[in-house]
Amino acid sequence: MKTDLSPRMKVLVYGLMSVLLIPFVFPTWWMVTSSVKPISDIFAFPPDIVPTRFDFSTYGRVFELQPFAQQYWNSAYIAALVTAGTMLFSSMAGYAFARIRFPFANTLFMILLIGLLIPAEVTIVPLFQIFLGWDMINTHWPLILIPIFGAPSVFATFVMRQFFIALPKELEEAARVDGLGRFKIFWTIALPLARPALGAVAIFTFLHSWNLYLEPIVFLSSPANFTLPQALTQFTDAYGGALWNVQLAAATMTALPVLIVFIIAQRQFVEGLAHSGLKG
Amino acid sequence: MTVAAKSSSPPARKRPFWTMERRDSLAGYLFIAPQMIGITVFVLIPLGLVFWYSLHEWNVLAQTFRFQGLGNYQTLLSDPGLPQVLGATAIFSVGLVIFNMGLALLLAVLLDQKLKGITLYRTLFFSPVVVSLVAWTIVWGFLLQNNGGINALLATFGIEGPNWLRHPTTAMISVIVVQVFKNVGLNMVLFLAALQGVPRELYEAARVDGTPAFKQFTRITLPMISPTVLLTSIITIVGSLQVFAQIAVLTQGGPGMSTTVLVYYLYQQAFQFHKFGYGATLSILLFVVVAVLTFIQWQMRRKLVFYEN
Amino acid sequence: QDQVDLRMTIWSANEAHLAMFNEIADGFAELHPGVTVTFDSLPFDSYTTTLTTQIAGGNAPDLAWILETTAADFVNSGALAPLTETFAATEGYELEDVTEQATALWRADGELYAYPFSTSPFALFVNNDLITEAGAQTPAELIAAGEWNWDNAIDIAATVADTGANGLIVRDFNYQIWQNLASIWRGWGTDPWSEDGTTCTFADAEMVDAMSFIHAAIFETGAMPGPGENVDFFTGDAAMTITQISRASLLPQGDEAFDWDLVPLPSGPAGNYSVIGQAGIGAFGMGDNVDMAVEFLAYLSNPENSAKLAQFFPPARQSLLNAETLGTTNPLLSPQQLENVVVAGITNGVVLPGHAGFAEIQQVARAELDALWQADADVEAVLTSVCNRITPML
Amino acid sequence: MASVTLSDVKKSYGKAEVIFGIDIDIADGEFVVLVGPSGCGKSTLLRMLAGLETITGGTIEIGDSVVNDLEPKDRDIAMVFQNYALYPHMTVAANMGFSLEHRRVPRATIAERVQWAAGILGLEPYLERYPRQLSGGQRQRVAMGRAIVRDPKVFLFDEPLSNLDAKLRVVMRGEIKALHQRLKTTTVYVTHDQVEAMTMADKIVVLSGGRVEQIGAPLELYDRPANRFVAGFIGSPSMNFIEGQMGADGFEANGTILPCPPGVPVGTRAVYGVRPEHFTIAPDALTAEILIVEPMGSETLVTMQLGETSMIGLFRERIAAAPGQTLGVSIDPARVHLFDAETGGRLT
Amino acid sequence: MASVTLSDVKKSYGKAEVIFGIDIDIADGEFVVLVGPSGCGKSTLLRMLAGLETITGGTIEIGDSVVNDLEPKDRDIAMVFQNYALYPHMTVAANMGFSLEHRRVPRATIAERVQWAAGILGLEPYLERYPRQLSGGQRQRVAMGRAIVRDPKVFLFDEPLSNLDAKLRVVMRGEIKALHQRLKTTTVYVTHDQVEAMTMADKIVVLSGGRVEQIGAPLELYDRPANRFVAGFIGSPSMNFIEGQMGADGFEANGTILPCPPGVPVGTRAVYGVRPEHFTIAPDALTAEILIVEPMGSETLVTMQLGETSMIGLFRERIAAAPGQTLGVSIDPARVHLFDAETGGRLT
Ligand SMILES: Nc1ncnc2c1ncn2[C@@H]1O[C@H](COP(=O)(O)OP(=O)(O)OP(=O)(O)O)[C@@H](O)[C@H]1O
Ligand SMILES: Nc1ncnc2c1ncn2[C@@H]1O[C@H](COP(=O)(O)OP(=O)(O)OP(=O)(O)O)[C@@H](O)[C@H]1O
Ligand SMILES: [Mg+2]
Ligand SMILES: [Mg+2]
Repeated sequence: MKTDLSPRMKVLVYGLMSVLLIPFVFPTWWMVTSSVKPISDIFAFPPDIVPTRFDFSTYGRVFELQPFAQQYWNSAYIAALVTAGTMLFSSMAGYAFARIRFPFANTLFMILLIGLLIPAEVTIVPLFQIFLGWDMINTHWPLILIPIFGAPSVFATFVMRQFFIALPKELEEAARVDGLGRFKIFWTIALPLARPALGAVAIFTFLHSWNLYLEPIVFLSSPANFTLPQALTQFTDAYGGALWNVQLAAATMTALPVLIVFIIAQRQFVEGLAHSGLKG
Repeated sequence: MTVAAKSSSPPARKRPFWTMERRDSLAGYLFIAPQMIGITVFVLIPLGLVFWYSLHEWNVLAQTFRFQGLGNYQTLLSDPGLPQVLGATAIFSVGLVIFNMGLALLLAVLLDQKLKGITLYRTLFFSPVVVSLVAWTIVWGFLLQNNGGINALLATFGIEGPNWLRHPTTAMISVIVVQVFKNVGLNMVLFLAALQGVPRELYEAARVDGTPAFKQFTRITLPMISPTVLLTSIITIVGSLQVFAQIAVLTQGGPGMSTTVLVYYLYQQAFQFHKFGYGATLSILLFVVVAVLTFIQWQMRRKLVFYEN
Repeated sequence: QDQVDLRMTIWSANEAHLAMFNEIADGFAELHPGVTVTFDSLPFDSYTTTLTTQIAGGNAPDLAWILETTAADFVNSGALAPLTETFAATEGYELEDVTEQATALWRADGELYAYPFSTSPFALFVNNDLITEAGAQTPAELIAAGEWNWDNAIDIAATVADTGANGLIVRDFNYQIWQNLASIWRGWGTDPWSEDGTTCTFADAEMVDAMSFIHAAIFETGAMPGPGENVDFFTGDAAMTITQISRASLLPQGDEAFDWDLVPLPSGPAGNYSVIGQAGIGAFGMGDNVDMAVEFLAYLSNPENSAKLAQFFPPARQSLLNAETLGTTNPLLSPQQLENVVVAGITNGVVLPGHAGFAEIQQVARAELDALWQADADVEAVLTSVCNRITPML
Repeated sequence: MASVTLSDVKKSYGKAEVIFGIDIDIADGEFVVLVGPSGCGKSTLLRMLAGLETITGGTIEIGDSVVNDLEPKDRDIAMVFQNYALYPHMTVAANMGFSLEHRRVPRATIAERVQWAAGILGLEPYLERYPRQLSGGQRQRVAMGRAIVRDPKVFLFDEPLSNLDAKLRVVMRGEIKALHQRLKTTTVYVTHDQVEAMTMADKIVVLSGGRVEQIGAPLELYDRPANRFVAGFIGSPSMNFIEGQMGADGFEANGTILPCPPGVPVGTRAVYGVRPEHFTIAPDALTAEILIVEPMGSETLVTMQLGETSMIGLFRERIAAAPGQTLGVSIDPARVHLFDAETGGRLT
Repeated sequence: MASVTLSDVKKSYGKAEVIFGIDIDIADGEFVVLVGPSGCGKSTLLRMLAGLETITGGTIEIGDSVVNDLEPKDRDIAMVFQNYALYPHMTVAANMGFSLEHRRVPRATIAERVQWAAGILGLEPYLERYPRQLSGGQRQRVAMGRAIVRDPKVFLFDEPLSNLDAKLRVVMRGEIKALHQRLKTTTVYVTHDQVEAMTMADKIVVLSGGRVEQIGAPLELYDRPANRFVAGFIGSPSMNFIEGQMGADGFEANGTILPCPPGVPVGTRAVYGVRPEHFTIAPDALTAEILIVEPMGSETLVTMQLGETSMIGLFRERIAAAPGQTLGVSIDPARVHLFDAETGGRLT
């Protein structure tokens, strides 16, 4: 279907896409513009599409009310660690399931897939007990370890497995003849070639970790340890009411970098998924 | 040089224990070890514990933790709220999957065109995925009010919109739609990738054969990307059974019980009503539902999905 | 003395609150070297979830803020440490200064299990500009005339609503938190269940009358905004709102300011009444440092610190309930308003309805009551079915 | 069936010109093969014929109508793609019937046509199979079946045999040829294999860099290539070329004198061309040093040094000589080609 | 360099037996080609030699040691894969040096060896390129370079030329041959192209269905195929076969009498084999009806009907006759092959 469209079709497609875009873009637009509106304008009805009065002080207040820079760093480094860890362990497991023949491989893979089926709410209490036993409450460890081994990592393993299945077998055999052992083959041949799939996995994992909500709230208690989605809930006035404009400014700052990363990486992302032959 | 095989077999040699196969198997286990250990500790053991809790009467506040065998499961069977909850869950999941997949597919097809600025469109359609859930839901709650933006828009066309979040049907639709708009970008990207994997000669052959565009879509595109459709539908169904925050903010399960889906009900029982044992039982039910649905889909794949190898 | 770290969960993340609490904690630490108190801010929306997870996970905090809706659950569960003895033994505590009325919700069998640090009466904020514009009498005028009752109040709201603005908002009710409607139905002298909590009275005649009154105000006269309509009094869009006085800080200033007033709840068929909302602090009984936690709570709620708390949270102590004390921390309110509304409200106020297992009852009733919020609802039938559903839980 | 006429057909992608004005006349029923090195524009030309690429200049006529702006489906052509482009999710029968489904052909007729095509191509046993269950040659046949069921005016083939192995290629070549003889449909066939071109074509069009080098019957191209490019392209192994100049006794190149036909003035700088199969063994003629001997059963391929040039000779006999020995060879002047040293054009 | 000995080598995948006990002796420095139809086990055999597949029976010796349980890296072999298996993320130099890096060879030595191999293969200008920036032939050369840098005892090639086009295949064939002449490393080469087998091999092993059909020098196989299978497999176009029986005047088949060598008793049922290139035109001999004529320049391929059998003849002359006309052909009895009708074994 990737053929040049006739001019009439082009207009049609652009038109359709632009209309469809409204429900996708309006809330974000509202978020961004409201973050620079005085609070009384935010709920004005009908809403101003373009703000009439600007109040940029909200962005300053974000940093005054919370250790926001610290929280930003927390989110960033946790997401980075989770992404790196997932990429490593999932590609290892994905590689083995795709490429190495060992007894019970299929059974083990099925067991692994259970991880994909469990909502976070279901296991949060036992996990809390486990981490309490390890004395890791109010540390970042749960937020790093659970995603690396939980549902998103299983999805990543699945993607990596699909990718490695499609990778030409001869490359590895050439490497074996060239004198490499399994791990070296994985590390120097398979992994560098898995870049596109790794890219897709990285974006998925990063997004998941970046947006994690339930776990931080349950596991973290001091503001200096908070992550961004959790920090967003903390912008309140003296009576617990939400400081909407400040909260939205923080939300904007939370979303923008990820959006920018997506803009830059989206081709890699789409192609990575295309290459990984993501099939059931 | 003769063709016939030599009759004398070579002298029997003792094979070393670490044969090539065994060494390779060991490597395989070492490779999956981190993930398998992780899954055991962070998924399987917790799941086992949840099952263990479900055999108890556990009131968190009252500190009661009493073994009662299958008592919670009996409660489950006679729970008057449960049929409604399961019904709502089914409607929600089915509606969400259909709408999500349909929209994702439509967007993917549109975004697969060779057009200027298509990257910008892709990014914009994807953007809700990265927007904070809180902000997203607030805006939609605001738009969906009786006197909100959507009805104001409808009014300009002379349509009197329903009170979206206050009627069982429209509340369900609203919750689904808000959820779909937030996350459809992910499926869209998956479909886009799948579409790009369809060999373009197939379309050229179809054009030469005179296949109309719509038929090209239904008869070539859809079957060719059916494995991805299956996979995304599994992921989406599993995901739909886990949707919680949107419902909590938009409808709190109402009106009536119309949007109280299983995971929300579970949350209420465990965390609001402090009935942890029963909550654990509902967790097990949820897990079983997810597993069974996934299993059914997986079984249907042979019929509905086309595989190249 | 050994090093002791006390942890207290709160749902405020406000800097000023934290500063005040830390100041009190520092004061306590001076008296008890080696004791530190940290305050964990949990988001309000998921406060109970998180607190419950921590308790279930075996990591209960030493102290916690407790919502009035869960008060009965916590107090009756045995999870909290008894306070009366320690409080009584604390020098200068003056336990009798804490009113009986205010602690009713936090007692079980006469024993106090949590201290109500915030006791806030429900009252009516009024937008006189909108009302005079609509040509109605203001509540102040009606009070002066001795005619401040619900019929007149709702007429004002209906008159204003006819002009295109909104009438009366029960803040935070949102057709979900139905217990806030107590601020109306208590005027009919009714409650969802009997005093001992065993009989459902939702379907009693007074309740039906009260609910019919509310239903008519919503669907017939439009005096109250309907379900699914979010309107904010404090942006100047409505004539009146029922809320707690602490919301005075939301009143707009400068350009947006309007002529506002704060008046007590109107009288109903059953006469005058007051309603208060509360939040308490409890010490968990299962920790290692229970005694120290209870001691801290005693310190936190002694007269001196109660006065500090009063700048944000209306106190439950009789001695602090006067216009002077409250006036220093609520500069927006006139002494007369404080006296008539706040002091009188807290003194006479009855807390919102509560019950063991309230969360579940609340949800079930909420679901049933959704049927009431339709224009053609049969009030009595709906209330009867509410009773049918919740009676097994009482 | 119809004739096809290309007049001054041009194509550019953006600024890059790819086809520089091509004229080809194809008669009704003719089998025309387009050959040329990779990237010369064969596929592009074929796809323009099919309507899969727009043309930027000139006109294409099929039958009597100009089809420049017609959609592929309205041109009444059928195309066989290099990798067959079979619909992997449809059975063989469905693949073949697919194009008819959209032309409101009754079901019964479709079945009949499919049966007919399957009969011709020996595909009856496979009608219910999926493409993945077929061997390469069978898939190729299905692709042809898909093309013939519709009975189009023109067949277009884009390197249909290049994915097959050598033996199968020979077989399928025969089948396509036979099919054409049977249906007599005008056919345009792209390949870069010159054996295919030679054996199948009524007429060969040699393309290079987006231009036509020569059009003619296969033997015409073999015997009288219009220029050095065609000479080197047609024939396998390729023609040997030596640069030099005309002398009085023959062609002077690197210190050897080679026999050559008359008619070219002495002193002309030229390129001398001789095909490997046009050497014969003759002890008293030219002496060549043997470099490599490759026996192939009935023939022997010898790489040899003649003067300072290395040449390949193809002999119809076994040659026992080993590398390093010498061999006497002769060249029939009548079979020698001379090309202009600069333009590459044919001189004789 | 080393000899290679396979004794009774077997392989089964689960229950499916694929190789049924094969014995091959390869002398030091020999160039052995494995040929056979698709699926006959060529690759499997090669991969067992390499250590990429375990063997289920028998022994493989390289040099003097049994290597059955050795890892590929410990066998000191080098392998060139069908699609080259170049590491796409490494430069040409890195690809070639890669195997040395893992053998603790000093950097300087690696660079030197890579330079040496690149020199031999003419790859110097491309050392810093990535495989995707190379043409097919260049990639093929890099794959060979990767194999030779290590100076292994044995080279293994699995259809290294099958992805190249016809012209390039001829060139690369020459290069591999030259390389072998230069390095004299023992080589096992798999192909299904019998031209490659004929021109390159010192010794050809013909496999079919997991068994050895014949082992011998190329011309030996061409001249005296051990059985019908080998006869049909070696030579292109394939040998023509006719079933019939020995008569008094020659071979009787479908109503024709064909000339045939003596030595087979009259009345024996047999299969008569004659290669297309062993027909000659002789007006007064056998009369064949012409079915298809395919001129290829110096040769002409004619499909003709002899009695009731259709045969292919390859003639060294132009044949002007059209399909339907008749052609007089003769067969030299000395070049005729006779095979047992049942076992397919050679009779003469
Ligand atoms: N979409 C395109 N954009 C730009 N240039 C193109 C495009 N398609 C083809 N070309 C160029 O047009 C020229 C002709 O391409 P074409 O595919 O017709 O070659 P070909 O003769 O079929 O080669 P091959 O034998 O390799 O298939 C090439 O130089 C190619 O790079
Ligand atoms: N992993 C496997 N499991 C089962 N059977 C296999 C496996 N690999 C190969 N075979 C079978 O072994 C036989 C020989 O395969 P092999 O690849 O060696 O053939 P080949 O001679 O190389 O064929 P080709 O010329 O097509 O490459 C085939 O019948 C094949 O189906
Ligand atoms: Mg092409
Ligand atoms: Mg093979």
